[in-house]
Amino acid sequence: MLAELLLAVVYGLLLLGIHRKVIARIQKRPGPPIWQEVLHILKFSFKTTWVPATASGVLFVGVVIIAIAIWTAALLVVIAGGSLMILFGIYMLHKIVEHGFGLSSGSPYGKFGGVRSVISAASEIPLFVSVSVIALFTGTLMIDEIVAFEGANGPLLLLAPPAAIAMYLVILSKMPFGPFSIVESKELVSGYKTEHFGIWRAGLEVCNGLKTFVLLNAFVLVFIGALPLWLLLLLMLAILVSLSFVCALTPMLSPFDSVTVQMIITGLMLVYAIVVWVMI
Amino acid sequence: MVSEYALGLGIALLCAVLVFAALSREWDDLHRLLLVDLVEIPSLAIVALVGTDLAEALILPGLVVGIAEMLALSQIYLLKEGLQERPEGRLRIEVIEKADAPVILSLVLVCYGIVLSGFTGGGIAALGMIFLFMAKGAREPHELLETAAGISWAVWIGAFFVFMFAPQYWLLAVLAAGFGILIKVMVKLSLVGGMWGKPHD
Amino acid sequence: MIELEGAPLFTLEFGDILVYFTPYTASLFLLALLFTAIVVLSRPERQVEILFGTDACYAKDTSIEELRFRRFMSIACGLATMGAMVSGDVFDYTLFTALVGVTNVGIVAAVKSRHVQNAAFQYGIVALAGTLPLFGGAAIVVASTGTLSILRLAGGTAPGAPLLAKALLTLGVMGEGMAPFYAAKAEMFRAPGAPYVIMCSLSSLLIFLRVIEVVLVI
Amino acid sequence: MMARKQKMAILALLSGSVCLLAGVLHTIGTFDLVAAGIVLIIAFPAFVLSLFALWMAGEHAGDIPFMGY
Repeated sequence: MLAELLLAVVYGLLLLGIHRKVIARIQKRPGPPIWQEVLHILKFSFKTTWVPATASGVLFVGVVIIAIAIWTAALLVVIAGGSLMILFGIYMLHKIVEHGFGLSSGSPYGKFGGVRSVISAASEIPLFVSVSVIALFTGTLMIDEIVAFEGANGPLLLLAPPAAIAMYLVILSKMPFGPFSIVESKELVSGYKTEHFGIWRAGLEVCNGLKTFVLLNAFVLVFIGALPLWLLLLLMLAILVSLSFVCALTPMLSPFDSVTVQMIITGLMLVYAIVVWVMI
Repeated sequence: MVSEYALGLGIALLCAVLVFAALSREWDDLHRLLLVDLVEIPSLAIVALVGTDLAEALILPGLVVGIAEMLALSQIYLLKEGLQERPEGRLRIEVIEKADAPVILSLVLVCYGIVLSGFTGGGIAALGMIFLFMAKGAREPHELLETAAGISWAVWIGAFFVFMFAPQYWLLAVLAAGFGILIKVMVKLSLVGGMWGKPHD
Repeated sequence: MIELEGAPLFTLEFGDILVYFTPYTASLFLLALLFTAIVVLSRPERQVEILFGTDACYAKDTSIEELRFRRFMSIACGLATMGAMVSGDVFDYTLFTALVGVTNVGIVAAVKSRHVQNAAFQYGIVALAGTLPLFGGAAIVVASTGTLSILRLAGGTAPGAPLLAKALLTLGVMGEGMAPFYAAKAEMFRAPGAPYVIMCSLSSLLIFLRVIEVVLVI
Repeated sequence: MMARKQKMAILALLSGSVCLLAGVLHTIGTFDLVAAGIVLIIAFPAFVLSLFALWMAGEHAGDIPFMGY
């Protein structure tokens, strides 16, 4: 269990580094080394750290702890084959974490980042659609039972491709440098992360590594099925590279467009869920 | 043949649709506030359609929450529109203020209310108190009344716990609950008479 | 129910009214508890405003009186959310949800900013209109199945709740602050006092997560 | 008054050993996954942050004071 946790943090960070590298190569830049995100953590953890004078202290620190804790919990749910509902809940709670990061410092940049995170609330609904379509197909939401179902009936990727697309888009909307990453766009300095520096930022990066790992791992488990570890890691890498291509080739949308596009996707997904529900 | 429940539900939902249509066309904030109050009525009707004792038990909390939201929204409306003026004038009839009759009349009402007990009793006793306060032009001690309301509410809740955990003492619980709700309703209603004028002067 | 989210860990019955925890609702409950604790312990941040077109900026202070009222409202909101997480019957759940709506308005009502008060008012209108589908949904559940207990509805001993009731319940909860109706709420987050404002979004998120569970199992 | 460095060292050691203990107990089968998970969810963030804080904590008081905006 500890080994999985450490693997998740390091591999997740490595994936984020590869994400940056691939984007850079597509855009004909040399790009940072792939272990850049791991180096980032080390760098931030060696910086002098304090809590800003204007910040709401308990929240400022507490939200970092909560961020790591909820994604640790998410990883354990995936390992234990627990309920997809809990995973969905944790994903939605990440919004609160972003909100807490942004608002707790009192900085206007952080605040804008947090508020942008809150207004793009529609981005979670595709995940809910994906979860409910999976429930309709397999009759369960426990990940281990879904995996068993796939062992008998073939991967869900082929049975319910739009559900897979929905979850892919959900992961995409959480990737940095993507079309939907308005919460950390550069006109807001670093968005909701602006005021969390030093070890607080290092903690946030640990959470980001975990988050990337958990989301990609859950995607592979739920839509493809149980695989040996090396193949799982390889597939996660493949999905990540495809995400990097999307991120490299699309511009960042303006907040208004981002929300609109997410709403349209949500609408389409809801229609799909209703169609599946009527057919089954 | 459509069942009576389905028919009633259909009509209530139709009313709800009408109200929502009105709400979506209305842009004036005060009017929307009034329309929202109208939304409450079909919702209570849907609950009432259940038509059992349970429905009665469900309406009350629904109504209370609705009224609480309504009061909160009205307060915000006053704040955001900057409407701070309150009516200053009170009922002043000198003949009544000097006479003993109001005291006697309200005493009778309060006594009768106590005999009735429960909700109705609370209402009648409150009527007596409102009459007294209005006639005498007196300002009732808000804090004291609030405390009394709070304690009687706690008695009411305590009575429910007796029902749950020690049902053999049901008579005691009935008495306590009746007494609690009597005081509670009486105090709350009598505050209505005193809500005018400047707050806490 | 057992396939959806794991078996109930704990049940406490008061006749029709019951309280139960599953792994799912227990985690939601703990989160509500955690954030309520943060609200109790945390002081509000001092929001920094920039004067447009200049380099000047200043930090706003929150007065003690405003702080007390808003903290009280946030704690009430946290308690209402916790109630909604643990309550095992549909009507109590809707009641707590409506209470979350009131307290959400209360959390920002004391802020002396016209934008915030306006947003709070508009949100309040939506939330109040949302009580119709909420209570209506619960009433239809009890009228068509004869029980409000989620466990009994989920256990299959009672007939399943009609689709209309489920749709109304979901609509009502969405009215209390979820995606399409969220627009009314977004401006409320201009208000300073992060720990309190966070309670607004956390509570509506948690009640939404709970209603999904309720709608899927009943 | 303990120095910040010492406090952080104790905290990191404590939370780290709790994590390790939970992991080991789960592996040998004494703890089931839920119990070990709950312990880990509490102890792991504490370990990460206290470890980071330990690295840079000054050995004597006197951080650069924040001057305000």
